[in-house]
Amino acid sequence: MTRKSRLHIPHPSARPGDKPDFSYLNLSPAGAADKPAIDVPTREIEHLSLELVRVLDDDHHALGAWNPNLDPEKLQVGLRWMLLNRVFDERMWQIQRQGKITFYMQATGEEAVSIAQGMALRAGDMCFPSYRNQGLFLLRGTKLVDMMCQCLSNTRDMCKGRQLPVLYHNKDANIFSLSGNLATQYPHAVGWAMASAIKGEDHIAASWVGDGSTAEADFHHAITFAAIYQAPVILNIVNNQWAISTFQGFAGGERRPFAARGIGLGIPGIRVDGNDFLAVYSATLWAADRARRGGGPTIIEHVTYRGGAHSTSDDPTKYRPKDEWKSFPLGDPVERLKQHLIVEGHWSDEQHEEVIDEYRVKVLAAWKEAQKFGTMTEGPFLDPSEMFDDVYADIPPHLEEQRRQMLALEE
Amino acid sequence: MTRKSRLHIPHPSARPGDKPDFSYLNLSPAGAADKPAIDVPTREIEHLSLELVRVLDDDHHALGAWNPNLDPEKLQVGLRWMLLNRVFDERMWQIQRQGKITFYMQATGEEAVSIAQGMALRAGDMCFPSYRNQGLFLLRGTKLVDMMCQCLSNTRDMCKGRQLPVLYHNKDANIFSLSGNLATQYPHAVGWAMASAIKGEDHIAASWVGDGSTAEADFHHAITFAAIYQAPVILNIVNNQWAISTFQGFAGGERRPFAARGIGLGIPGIRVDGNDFLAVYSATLWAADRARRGGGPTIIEHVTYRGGAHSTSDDPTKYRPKDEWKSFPLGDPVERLKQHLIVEGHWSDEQHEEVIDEYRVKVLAAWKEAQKFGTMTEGPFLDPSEMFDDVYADIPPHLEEQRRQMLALEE
Amino acid sequence: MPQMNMIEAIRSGLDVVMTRDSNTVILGEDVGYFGGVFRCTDGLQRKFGEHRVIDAPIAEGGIIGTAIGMGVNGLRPVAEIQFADYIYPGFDQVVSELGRLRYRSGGDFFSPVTIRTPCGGGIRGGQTHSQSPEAIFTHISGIKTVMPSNPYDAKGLLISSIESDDPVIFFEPKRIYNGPFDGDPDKPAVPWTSHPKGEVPNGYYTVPLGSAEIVESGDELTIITYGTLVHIAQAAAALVGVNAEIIDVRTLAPLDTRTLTESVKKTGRCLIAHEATRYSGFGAELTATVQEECFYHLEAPIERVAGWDTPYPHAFEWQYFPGQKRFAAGIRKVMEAK
Amino acid sequence: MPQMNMIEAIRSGLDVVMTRDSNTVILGEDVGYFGGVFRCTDGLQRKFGEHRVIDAPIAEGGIIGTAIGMGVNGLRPVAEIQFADYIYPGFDQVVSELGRLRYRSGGDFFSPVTIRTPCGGGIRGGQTHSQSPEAIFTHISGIKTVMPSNPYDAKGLLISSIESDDPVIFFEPKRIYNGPFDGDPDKPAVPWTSHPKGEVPNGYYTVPLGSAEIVESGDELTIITYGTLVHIAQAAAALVGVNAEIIDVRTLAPLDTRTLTESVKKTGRCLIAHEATRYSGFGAELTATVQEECFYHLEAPIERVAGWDTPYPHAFEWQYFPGQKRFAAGIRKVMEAK
Ligand SMILES: Cc1ncc(C[n+]2csc(CCOP(=O)(O)OP(=O)(O)O)c2C)c(N)n1
Ligand SMILES: Cc1ncc(C[n+]2csc(CCOP(=O)(O)OP(=O)(O)O)c2C)c(N)n1
Ligand SMILES: [Mg+2]
Ligand SMILES: [Mg+2]
Repeated sequence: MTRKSRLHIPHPSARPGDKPDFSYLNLSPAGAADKPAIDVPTREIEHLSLELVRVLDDDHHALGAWNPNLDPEKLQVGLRWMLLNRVFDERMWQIQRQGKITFYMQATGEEAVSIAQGMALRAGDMCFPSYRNQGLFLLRGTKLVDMMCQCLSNTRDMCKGRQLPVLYHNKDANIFSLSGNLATQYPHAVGWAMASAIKGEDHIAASWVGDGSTAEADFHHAITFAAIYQAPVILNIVNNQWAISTFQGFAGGERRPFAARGIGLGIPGIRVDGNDFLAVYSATLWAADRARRGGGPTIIEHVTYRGGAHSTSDDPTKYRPKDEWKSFPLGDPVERLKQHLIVEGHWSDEQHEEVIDEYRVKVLAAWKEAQKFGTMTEGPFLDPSEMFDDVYADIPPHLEEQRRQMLALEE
Repeated sequence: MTRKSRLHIPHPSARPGDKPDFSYLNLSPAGAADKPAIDVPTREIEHLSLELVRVLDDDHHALGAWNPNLDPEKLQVGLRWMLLNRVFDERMWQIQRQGKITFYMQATGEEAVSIAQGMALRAGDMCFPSYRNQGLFLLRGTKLVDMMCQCLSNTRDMCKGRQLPVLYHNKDANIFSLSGNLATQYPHAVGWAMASAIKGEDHIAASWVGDGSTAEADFHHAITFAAIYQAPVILNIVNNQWAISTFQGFAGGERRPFAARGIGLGIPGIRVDGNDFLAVYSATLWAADRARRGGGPTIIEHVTYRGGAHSTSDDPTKYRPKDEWKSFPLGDPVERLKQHLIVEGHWSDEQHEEVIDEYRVKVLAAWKEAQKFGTMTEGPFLDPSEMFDDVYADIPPHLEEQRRQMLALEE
Repeated sequence: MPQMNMIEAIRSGLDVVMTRDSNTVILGEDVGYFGGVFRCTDGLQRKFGEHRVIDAPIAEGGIIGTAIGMGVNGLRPVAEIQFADYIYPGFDQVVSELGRLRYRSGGDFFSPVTIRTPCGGGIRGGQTHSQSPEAIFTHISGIKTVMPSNPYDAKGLLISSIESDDPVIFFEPKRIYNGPFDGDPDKPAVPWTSHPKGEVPNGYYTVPLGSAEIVESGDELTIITYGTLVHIAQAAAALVGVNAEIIDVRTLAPLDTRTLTESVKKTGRCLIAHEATRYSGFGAELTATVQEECFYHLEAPIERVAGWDTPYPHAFEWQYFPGQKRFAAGIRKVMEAK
Repeated sequence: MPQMNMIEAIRSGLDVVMTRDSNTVILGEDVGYFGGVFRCTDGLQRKFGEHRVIDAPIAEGGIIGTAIGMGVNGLRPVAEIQFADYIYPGFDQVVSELGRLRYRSGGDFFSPVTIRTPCGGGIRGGQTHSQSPEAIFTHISGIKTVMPSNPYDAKGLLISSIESDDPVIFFEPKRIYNGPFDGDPDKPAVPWTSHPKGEVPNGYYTVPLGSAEIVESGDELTIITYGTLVHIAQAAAALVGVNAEIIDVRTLAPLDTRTLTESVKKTGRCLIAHEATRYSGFGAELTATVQEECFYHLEAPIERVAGWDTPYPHAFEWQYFPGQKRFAAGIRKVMEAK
């Protein structure tokens, strides 16, 4: 084509073979962002969408107004959950690679989002997760073996064999059913929160989408309804810099942080260091308090990095530098909380390794246990006639008939 | 229900029987807003989305940096087009009331948007209008009789009888085909502009939606794509305060102006006095220049008021004060340009009345002419077998067959 | 017995459920203060408050998406989509979420949303205010699709739909909101007061989902249809002078197959009709089902009478609409076959 | 003759058109730098530049909406929707805009968008990576719906689709991207190299839209199907040992009715099959059409073999999929009838 195109095409700062370059990230130093009262008018706190709320500094000390001043015990609990999340992901990844489950997705590098937020929310608050929130499921008491059984689509699978691995749910723990369709859960969270408000309850809802998913229509529906009805909801955008092969610039992240997406509707946004457990916890608590007291929705952008491949179907070396994560200026959330605890004298490398070992054993034991309920190749198997259940509350005649036909064939 | 709802329900400032109250509008005085250069970074011009660009002051003088300093002749041309728009609408409304067309929609009170913007754009720029942009069609040379024939669905109807009245198009004049579905044209405009950029041309696109329509998904798609690819497009939001029965607060207008909807994506927004011909013209020229020089998209919010009913199917006295328009602080765009020209010594009440009379005659003559091409009750009639044309480029066999069947029945 | 038109019957149904179950909420464009562009929710906001009858922004996807979330939180949302032609922006939420939630969560979650929406032509609404997209929804497992043809059924089916724990798409043929319609737009409008199904109890009653109704018994021909065309069928059968059994499908999915097939087995001839575009319309499924079950009883090919495979044109509304003439031609064709 | 799998054939088709017509542009999620999650556009951005092979944000509605605008401005956009399961957020733009534009503007405007999207199951994708929503699109007037079953047709039909001034929804059955598939997932994968339709010319050629193909001639039974199931049909017919005429529909709308009906008139028996959910699936339209045209030639009810009326379950993929066994049972039923 001879004509000269003027179309702007976003370019990531580095492609395979290039030196990683995160200079595009606008970083504030730890402790720099002010912490407004929850009832300050939105206009006065817009700047929080452009700065970066950080608590942990480069020397692993906690500072500033956003320091939630958590007990060391609580921080240790948080670290442990993050470690479990990571160990679980590692094992499940291997298991997929061995062909024992069909698919898997890790949260590696993003564990603080689920764990710190989960700890800051109350048990009655309803979560509408994305597929990288397995930490939330763990934290809220979903058994390892139950998550594994879901991934195995076996006889103990909570989804009765109907969903791709990782598309969990946990009704008792107030975690919604994961969809394979991106961002659809966002308006659900807003609707749930509206219902909570209608009923005069003080439960709030929280939902998560990735940077790439913000381009979907449901993102717009959610923020619009949340703003109009001042729904008590926290709308999280986990900006891990990448969708699949496209970087966050292809979701409109080149000019403004995602945290700013709601300011045109009067929704405050907080841009937070997503790898800083303390900052994430603190921002969540602030937004939750605000929502609970009738202050309406908050958008939280978590600046983080997708440490692993998009999924087991993906090979990231095709589109980004192999070692990009190592250069990510906000580091690794597990490592940062560990160092903070060590610096404060509440943790040690030995303890850390011990916990990892303990979790490896625990996860392996769970895997052994899970397989008892069936694998892809070995029984017990789910009864295929269950395929016709739960399409409707009661089975209609045509599905009864189809079930009959299927069973006749199976014989 | 005994439980106490905390859901925020937006309330308009006045309902039928109440005194109109526009104190919610945040008005800047004429001349107050600064006019940045077109290449100033978006962040530095965000405030334009919160202020109000006005040129005409209460004494009908033009002032400030946004004054486009148009020749009086050009202003007279603009006034004439606005008058034609209004006279046309008045007549067509009556015609619908007489049962001679099935439906009609007026632009009463919003004429400056189409006329001033149409004059500020170039002929090669492509327009993706809403149903209140009949002024654009007139200005770009669509004959009155052609517009009337569309409303009559008669033998000269550009839509061949297929569309509801007012859903015009004019390919030669670079005006896209109107859809009955709200906001769908917004991404079309962005795609068209992207194509223009790909081809290296300097034509830009412009589109219009109402305040209510900004809640639709396509609004989000359009601003997202426009921001990412820096498409040369002007995205207008005509905030006439009302959708059908719901005021602009039900589209999220309570906390922030619609002009601010893009700032989270780095799209500058200009909030303009939509009833100030000079301000609208000037803002449009600014945005068009910016787009043409590679500066990307601009959102323009036109603050105006829907002077009439939503459509001929609507009765606004059911949901808003009867005389609300009279209290609208930004007045009537026709009256304001008229007074400006009079104050400047380039117009008179007599001239004004003369033009109106002239247009009434002209519109009536066009109506007489249009009816020759058929009315709802009298021929000539369109050939119903044309119903099967243009579904596809060529008629496929099954539609040939259906056409045959239909003709057999008609006999 | 009170006389109601279809709008009043729908409003009465909403009123009854809202009164019985304080978890029932209504949301949609212009449904609140104004009472809906077709007045179906008129007066309900005044009665139940603006936190239960909620005006919504113009975002059909958002309306359905948030309604799902409300349903998950224990409410029973009734969403109105102003015209069926405008349901498509919410289509993903219907297919991927509303229809799938119970299944994918192994029965743990569900959301009992009812979506009401006026459909069909005959009001000179042009191609964006006249569509009948029901066939599309019948292909989506996990949702139920309903279309009443008269006030009595409208109220009874609507109450069943709202009370159902399954999601329901409830199509309201707007041409017959105010009165039954025999297909002749030039005749003076007939009110529901003159029709037995215009008698509607004030209180609670239901018409069960999944059951068709034999509107007229006959033995020469079975006419299977629904919505506005039930009335055209009656007029056309009278015109031709055929003793037709006319069946109103009422619930399109899941289908009351037995009522349909028993009739066709009896009459040996079948005509299937709807206003929607013919190609891949719901008539295709009805035809396929009937021929599968009744093949050996059929004396003639099953005939379909439907809208043409074009958009609904403003000027040619009555050429597009499958009126008495086209219907009668279809009847003659089936009757004359072999 | 070069050997290509379906991915390579599609890529070759895109390459050929991009080379011949500089107005052709590609856009979609991950289609550019990366070359598509199924690699169909691999290398094309390097060859044609990032202004013609454009990575898009994750917004199917935006992709289709902007593609329409590009088409109006003289480009010929080929949009990729990553999985057919994700086309629904763009459904409104397809129905209300893409399918209506030419009609509503009296022929003055049109937008020649082609939407490519992988469909179907058999890759253990669960209920959100396995759907076959083609029936829905066949009900929308103004668009054409295509589904190839082999590399040769895929390239030829794709070129025709892109060159067509009508909008086309082009479904790619992903299970047969890499090789034909007889329905047995436990057998080693068969590559396209072993199949005559894996021979694909490098250059330009077309397979016309609107024409079905007789894949195997026979006189005992007509099997009408498309996509992956063409191959299952062949295997099942061989298994049962019936001399079946197997027809690959290829273009679902508009339909090549004559090829279908002539065959059924010849054989007197007909089985119709697709992977999609049965109820209101495209098989319903095929059944209705065939019975209308061939009623007097039919010796047995037309039988439908299809996916069950449930979502596509991850664990029961092969019980859901209409494989050889179910297909063979269908064939036996038709053959044994009467
Ligand atoms: C509606 C829809 N479109 C496309 C996809 C395919 N897809 C799955 S994940 C993904 C990338 C999402 O990126 P992001 O939102 O940033 O989340 P992350 O994976 O980084 O957590 C895509 C395109 C999908 N699942 N749903
Ligand atoms: C997708 C869609 N939903 C609903 C409607 C019905 N409708 C037509 S105009 C209108 C109000 C639009 O308000 P606004 O966008 O403010 O435009 P205005 O009429 O004030 O110019 C509504 C709800 C529609 N035409 N399309
Ligand atoms: Mg991401
Ligand atoms: Mg408005």
